[in-house]
Amino acid sequence: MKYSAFALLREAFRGHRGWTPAWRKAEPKPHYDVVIIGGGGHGLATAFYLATEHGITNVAVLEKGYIGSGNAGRNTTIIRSNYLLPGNEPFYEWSMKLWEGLEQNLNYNAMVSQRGVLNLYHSDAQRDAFARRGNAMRLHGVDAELLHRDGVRRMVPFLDYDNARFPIHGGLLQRRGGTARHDAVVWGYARGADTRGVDIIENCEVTGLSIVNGRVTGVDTTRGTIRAKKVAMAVAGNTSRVAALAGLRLPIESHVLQAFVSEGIKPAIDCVVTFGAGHFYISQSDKGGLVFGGDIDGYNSYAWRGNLPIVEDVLEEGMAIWPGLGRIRMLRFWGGLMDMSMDGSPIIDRTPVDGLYLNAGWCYGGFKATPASGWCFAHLVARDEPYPVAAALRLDRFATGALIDERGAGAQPNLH
Amino acid sequence: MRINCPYCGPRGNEEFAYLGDATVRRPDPAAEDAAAQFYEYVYLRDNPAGSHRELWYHGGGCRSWLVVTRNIRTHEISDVAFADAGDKP
Amino acid sequence: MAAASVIARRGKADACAAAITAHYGVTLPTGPRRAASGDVVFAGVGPWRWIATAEGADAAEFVAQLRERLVFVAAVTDQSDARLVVRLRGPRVRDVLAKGVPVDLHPRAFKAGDVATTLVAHIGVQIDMLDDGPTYLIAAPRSMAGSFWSWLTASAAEFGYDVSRS
Amino acid sequence: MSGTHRLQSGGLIDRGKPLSFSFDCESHAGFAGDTLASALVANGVKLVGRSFKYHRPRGIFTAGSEEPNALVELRGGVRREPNTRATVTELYDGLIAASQNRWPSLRHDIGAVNDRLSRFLVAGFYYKTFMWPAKFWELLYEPLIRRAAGLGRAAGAEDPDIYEKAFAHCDVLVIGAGPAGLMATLAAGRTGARVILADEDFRLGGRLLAERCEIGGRPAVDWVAEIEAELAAMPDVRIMRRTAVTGVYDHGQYSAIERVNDHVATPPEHEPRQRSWKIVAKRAVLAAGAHERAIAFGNNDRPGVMLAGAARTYVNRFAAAPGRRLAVFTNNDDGPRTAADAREAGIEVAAVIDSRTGARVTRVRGRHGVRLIDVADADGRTSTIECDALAVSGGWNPAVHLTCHLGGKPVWNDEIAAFVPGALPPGMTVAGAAAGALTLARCLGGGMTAGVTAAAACGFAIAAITQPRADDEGAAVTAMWHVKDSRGKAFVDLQNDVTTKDVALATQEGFGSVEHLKRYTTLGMATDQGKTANVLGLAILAQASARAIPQVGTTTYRPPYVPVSFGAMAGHHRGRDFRPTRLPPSHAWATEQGAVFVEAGAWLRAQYYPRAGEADWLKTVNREVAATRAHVGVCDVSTLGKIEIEGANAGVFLDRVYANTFSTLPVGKARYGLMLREDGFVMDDGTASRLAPERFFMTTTTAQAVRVMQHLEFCHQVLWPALDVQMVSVSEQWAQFSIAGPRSRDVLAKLVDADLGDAAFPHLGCREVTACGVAARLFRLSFSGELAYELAVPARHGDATIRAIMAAGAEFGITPYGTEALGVMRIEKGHVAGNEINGQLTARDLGLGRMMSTKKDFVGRVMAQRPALLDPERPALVGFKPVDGARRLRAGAHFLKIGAGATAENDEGYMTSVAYSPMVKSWIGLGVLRRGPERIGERVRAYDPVRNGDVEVEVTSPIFVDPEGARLHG
Ligand SMILES: Cc1cc2nc3c(=O)[nH]c(=O)nc-3n(C[C@H](O)[C@H](O)[C@H](O)COP(=O)(O)OP(=O)(O)OC[C@H]3O[C@@H](n4cnc5c(N)ncnc54)[C@H](O)[C@@H]3O)c2cc1C
Ligand SMILES: NC(=O)c1ccc[n+]([C@@H]2O[C@H](COP(=O)([O-])OP(=O)(O)OC[C@H]3O[C@@H](n4cnc5c(N)ncnc54)[C@H](O)[C@@H]3O)[C@@H](O)[C@H]2O)c1
Ligand SMILES: Cc1cc2nc3c(=O)[nH]c(=O)nc-3n(C[C@H](O)[C@H](O)[C@H](O)COP(=O)(O)O)c2cc1C
Ligand SMILES: [Zn+2]
Repeated sequence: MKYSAFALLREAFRGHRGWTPAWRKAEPKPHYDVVIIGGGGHGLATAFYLATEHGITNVAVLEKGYIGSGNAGRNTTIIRSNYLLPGNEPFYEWSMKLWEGLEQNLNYNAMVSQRGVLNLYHSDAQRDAFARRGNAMRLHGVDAELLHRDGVRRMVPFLDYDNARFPIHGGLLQRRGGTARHDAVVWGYARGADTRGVDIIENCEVTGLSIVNGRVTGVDTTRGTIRAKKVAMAVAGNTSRVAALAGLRLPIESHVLQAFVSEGIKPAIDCVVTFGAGHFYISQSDKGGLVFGGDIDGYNSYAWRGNLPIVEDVLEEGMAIWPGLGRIRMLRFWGGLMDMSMDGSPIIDRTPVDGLYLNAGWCYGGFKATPASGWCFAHLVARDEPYPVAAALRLDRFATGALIDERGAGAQPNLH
Repeated sequence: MRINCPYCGPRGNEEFAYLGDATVRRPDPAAEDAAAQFYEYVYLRDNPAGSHRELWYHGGGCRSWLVVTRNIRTHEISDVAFADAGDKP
Repeated sequence: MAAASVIARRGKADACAAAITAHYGVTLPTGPRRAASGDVVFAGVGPWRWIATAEGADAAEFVAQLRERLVFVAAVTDQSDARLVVRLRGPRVRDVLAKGVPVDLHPRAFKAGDVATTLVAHIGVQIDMLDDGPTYLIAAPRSMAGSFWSWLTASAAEFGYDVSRS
Repeated sequence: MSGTHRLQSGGLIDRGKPLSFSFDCESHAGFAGDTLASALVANGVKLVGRSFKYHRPRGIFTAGSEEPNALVELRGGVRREPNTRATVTELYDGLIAASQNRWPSLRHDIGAVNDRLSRFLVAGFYYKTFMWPAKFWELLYEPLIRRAAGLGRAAGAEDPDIYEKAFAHCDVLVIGAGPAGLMATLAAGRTGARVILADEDFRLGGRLLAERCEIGGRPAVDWVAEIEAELAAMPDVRIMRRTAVTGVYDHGQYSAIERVNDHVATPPEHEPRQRSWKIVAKRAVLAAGAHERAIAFGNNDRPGVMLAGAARTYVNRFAAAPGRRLAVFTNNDDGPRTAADAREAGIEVAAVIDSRTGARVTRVRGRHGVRLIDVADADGRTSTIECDALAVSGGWNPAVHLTCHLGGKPVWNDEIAAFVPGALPPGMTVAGAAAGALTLARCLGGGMTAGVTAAAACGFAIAAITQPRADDEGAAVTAMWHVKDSRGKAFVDLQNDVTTKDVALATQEGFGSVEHLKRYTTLGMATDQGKTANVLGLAILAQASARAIPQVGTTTYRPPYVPVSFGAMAGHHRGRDFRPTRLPPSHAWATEQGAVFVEAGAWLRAQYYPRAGEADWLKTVNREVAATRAHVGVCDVSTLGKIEIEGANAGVFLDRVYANTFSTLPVGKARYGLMLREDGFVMDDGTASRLAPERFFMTTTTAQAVRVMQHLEFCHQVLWPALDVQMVSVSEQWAQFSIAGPRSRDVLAKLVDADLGDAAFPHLGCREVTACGVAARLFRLSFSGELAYELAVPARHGDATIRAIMAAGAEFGITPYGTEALGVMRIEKGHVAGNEINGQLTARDLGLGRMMSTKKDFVGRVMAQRPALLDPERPALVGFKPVDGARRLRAGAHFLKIGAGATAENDEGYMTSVAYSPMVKSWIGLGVLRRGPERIGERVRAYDPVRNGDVEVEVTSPIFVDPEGARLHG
């Protein structure tokens, strides 16, 4: 059923009896052309584009909990394409382009809001590093503006310009960046894929991979064995565990990242701001909560929750740039599991096992990638060759040295 | 999280820096397949969802590198030992 | 105050302890404790690592003598200028320190003679408990003296405090 | 007498201390001991706020921190505090509060039109619309939605109050000071254990303050006073009032917020407003009580509808009557008790509607306050009852929150029709109502046992204690969630305006997982986190989807237990105290000189030293460079990381951590060293000097000092523990000054006692000297390319030494220079620094490939040989000069071939550092360019669109000044 203002109006007068489930509660079939493991944004987008771009609809998305129960449902919703390196930038820009038409494409309002992403800089060296990045973006045809202090002040006058430990010198602004409603992205893709015949199977955990003669033939799940010609992993924080089912070791560690939301307040900040002398980012949701976060906790974890030091750090940093937050209260915080790769960039590639594909290494930045990740992964799975903008996101780059290390932090996941 | 440093006693994890997997061993650079071995050493991780031996540095305290055995699912710590096991000559 | 870091050489921990006992008449602590003989104090700050201090001594002389006495058994490095040292005393000292010191300073947990190296207000410090006054010594890095002082005075303001130099 | 609804007698208020306050500009009176909510109740104020979505009139619903409705803007101006619960706000004289989310006034709120439009504004309506035309989201729809967002308004200015953090340690932490918590504290305290008792209320006693019950034959509040006195006398028991435990973390860590001065208009001088506690406890006893829950029926959100327990609290504790004629709607034994308490206080009871008899309330009437209720009985007979308040009890939910913060899941208990704690955090036990023991005697007994057990687990011998006598009150409950024949909206979540219909619709649309339900309807996502709503919501979901409640389960409980201010969590660490500032030894002197300072990591360094008449910083820096190159300059370089490395294997160790060789370095010499990460990229550079056969002195860059020290300790303790190496940071010990320029030797000759001739002290020499009378170290090192020295003195002499250097240098025209001039001179010499050592470049990229020894192992050696890192197409370091000498260069520009389009494919590298060189008389730059070293002499574009720059540059050698190094020798 098509969503529209008209449909809403009609249903309002019929007591909303006509609405049907956004996606079916599908039962697993014995065999699929493609099984996608992971009902997060990436897995569902992959299914959607397999159906819409490649005509492959005999597809199941297997999700161990409820769809969106992973990082898709717990991120700070920032979307942007302000990357530095040629291996990343075209990919994220493709994602941004897909965001820009997403809602019409999905017939679902995901509240994509291009309110601007402003990265503050606090020193000349940082300004130059941001200029390097901004220039790289411009070379890719992406919007980027370098603001001086005054420009920043006009946008966000309430930050601390006079008494800060690390004074604000300026910022790198991507106006097309912004936020999107995370859950709606999941539900929108799920509905879109479901409408086109994809089975979305919740509460179905993959517990084994059947591999015969180096080729994947199916998966074992908590709801039985399912055969498949191809199996595509998009399980984010659980990547190492699922890959281990195929005997693979990966350049990935699972780390916890916490996110925070404040009590709802009247509009106070209308863009996304990040602090450059620490690790803090903040925006305001359309409901009024300030959504903010900081660094990862910094140790391996599968616990879906973090610890107090980062909580304190994040709130200290918030106060440091925005002293008016003193009397605003945080309401809730939670953790997600980051699939931190060793160079901080993602992997969309085949694996040494035939028919088994890998989509992982999203670190704390994969929400913005959701559309392009789905698009490129679908292309890879359908055609067995990478989509051009994702061609650098290879698994063998760690062995060859063709790393994509935006931060220059080296092979230490907790520093990316 | 609190890590019971064998020298300092229990301290909050904010005093420590984390490095990662303590089970990997720096390979012999002279080995014939040193490149492959170093690739594994530097990049590949088991990343298990259970017991994990890992390196922490007590930079905010006694400056010891420690091997902490910790359950990655529950964060329960079962053992902490100096990485440098003893004053061996 | 003269101060030096003393690190036993590999395999020489016992010899180092023996030399210190011989020359200074103290038993070198193996953990985070201090041992004093007259004005000379050895405070454990890490495995096989101590900070030796001497109240009122000439830094260069103290360090040179220490190095000579511990030659081949320990590395001795002058730290006399590396630290700001404050001495805190008074009935509310523990309440002041609780505002930044993460270590349990309750008399059952931290006694006269105990030492801790830790972070206070993001600053690495060494805390020694001298007596049940209670009196504490806190050494903070010289370059961060201003920030440390800012934290200390802010934390003590509620109770009121006096400052004196020594 | 204060207030129309104040009872004549009773209550735990201090009638001797009247207070005045205002709500929405209207003044009222209350007493010490009141909360804002109780004072409003006592004044007959029913309408206190508007709901989030529909702007429905709302009143006071609870008497605790679980309040969903009575949120106000407290105080004003820079202290304005939105969304403050009136129910936990202690009344003080002069308190000012205002209602929120309404315009133009609370009574007449335009937003209330949403209530009329509610049939369109159902759960998730916005996902289904606002999509066309695409551009209109940001332009029109979103601004409209955002305007409606949120409840209160932030102050919008810096918070003037101070905040603190503090640590506490104990054997046993008791959370909650009701009967269970008090007994637990007493039992543990008597054993001699260190106990902390924390309660978010300003008065100990928990529900005992709210009920008319007896303990040991006396009024319970007297018993509380007695226990309180005994606890206060125990030296190792600490009672923390106004302190909410907000989170549980790994290994016995708890966070708590103490509202030190929220009960006064402004905090006394030097006192914080709030204090954030980090409590480390070996054991914890959770005695947090239980929250009463609502029942869904028509217009159950009207002002005057209140939880029954809260009604008793207002009557018994605060002597405030929720109404003159009270009706009670209940599914458990609390109903009759509420009626009895009301009657005892002289309040008329209109009816007790007990669902266990089949009776139910189907609708409340009266927009701004209850006027009538429609009631149906088991046989379907309906009647209308006149009343001005309705107390509702849907049963009690144990406050399981803190048991869940480490991942524990509560389990369903049929007997009390509620979730009780499941798996507990290590070290925690639960007692009293929080454990599902909803009656008094059981709370006392459970608390006592928990206290004894916890202390015993910490090694304390059990002390004599007996359980005081008390009666278990009736607590029978028969679950009843939703009055199906309700008329009007039946609310589940009051603050977020989630109705039973929304729950049904979400189920119909497939959002039937309890977590999906929450996210689709926003149930339980408001400031109260659904404390009174969640269980009701999931029970209705269970009914709607024909499942049992345990099958549905709860959503995840997350910290904080109650919302926590940014200020409290930041404590002292805000403004300039956000992070420590490091000052080099010459700071005071540089300040006197009028230096301009710059942040360099944690350090504040002199950037340049302007003189009167200099138009801009560039003039100043040019002067500093020119003077240094012509005469002599001095710069404080104490910020470098400095490490002393000693031991029989110190040389071998350095060979392994540096790419080049150090074991062969003679005593008295220094060498430039390059350090790689194990992945083969450059990590840091610096120098190491051999002070003695077994003693080296290493310097690192300022930025990497901490990381390098950690890395060296790793290499030693983890990789090669057998080596005899001892190392220690001496960064703080030494003040170090670079004295550079042709006259530097002359200056030093006046200060040090050594022979500085080239033969005795050649380039890269190092030795111990006496300078200005103190033992010092002198290094002949040059970052500037000039004849130059670094003089190190113990830091206490740093200030005197810089003054002595300046005095000695006066006759040679000595000029202090800052980090800018330092940068200019190193760029002129092509020395790499932080901008080049950016973690993305290899030694080969930086033209330092030959420093990588082939004769030994070192960290990074193997991985540096990966094929992609040996690719000759990789950008490599070269210098750049504008073709038009007047043009300015900027770091961060990218290189394009002349004539090539500005596209990513044509991107050939980037500029890393630039400076204006007074020597070259133009801007110069360093950067990495594809095959750079092969292209010297070629012209390329330095393209910088973010700063509107596009400069044609010539590729040059990275060394601009004195490529032969002649100046090094003076
Ligand atoms: C706190 C936080 C903040 C973040 N902020 C941002 C941000 O602002 N911007 C941004 O771009 N990115 C952000 N991210 C990162 C982003 O959320 C993730 O990178 C991205 O969502 C990952 O892709 P996904 O949506 O497919 O993953 P997920 O949603 O985690 O999907 C993986 C799914 O796989 C399922 N699964 C796992 N194992 C199995 C199995 N064996 N069988 C079946 N199913 C399985 C999981 O249950 C899960 O639902 C943030 C992440 C977190 C946690
Ligand atoms: N009849 C019934 O149905 C019924 C139901 C529930 C409770 N009760 C009665 O209520 C009482 C329950 O006793 P109890 O001791 O278990 O609980 P309590 O409700 O008396 O006390 C709990 C205390 O914990 C505090 N608290 C809660 N969470 C906190 C936190 N995170 N941090 C700090 N403080 C926190 C509260 O402020 C409160 O003072 C008994 O008297 C019982 O008879 C009766
Ligand atoms: C962008 C965003 C906004 C959120 N806003 C709220 C909110 O207003 N109220 C709330 O209770 N939780 C909010 N949450 C947090 C969720 O309740 C939940 O904690 C999070 O999705 C993680 O799931 P979990 O806590 O169930 O594990 C928000 C989460 C996100 C990602
Ligand atoms: Zn330690």
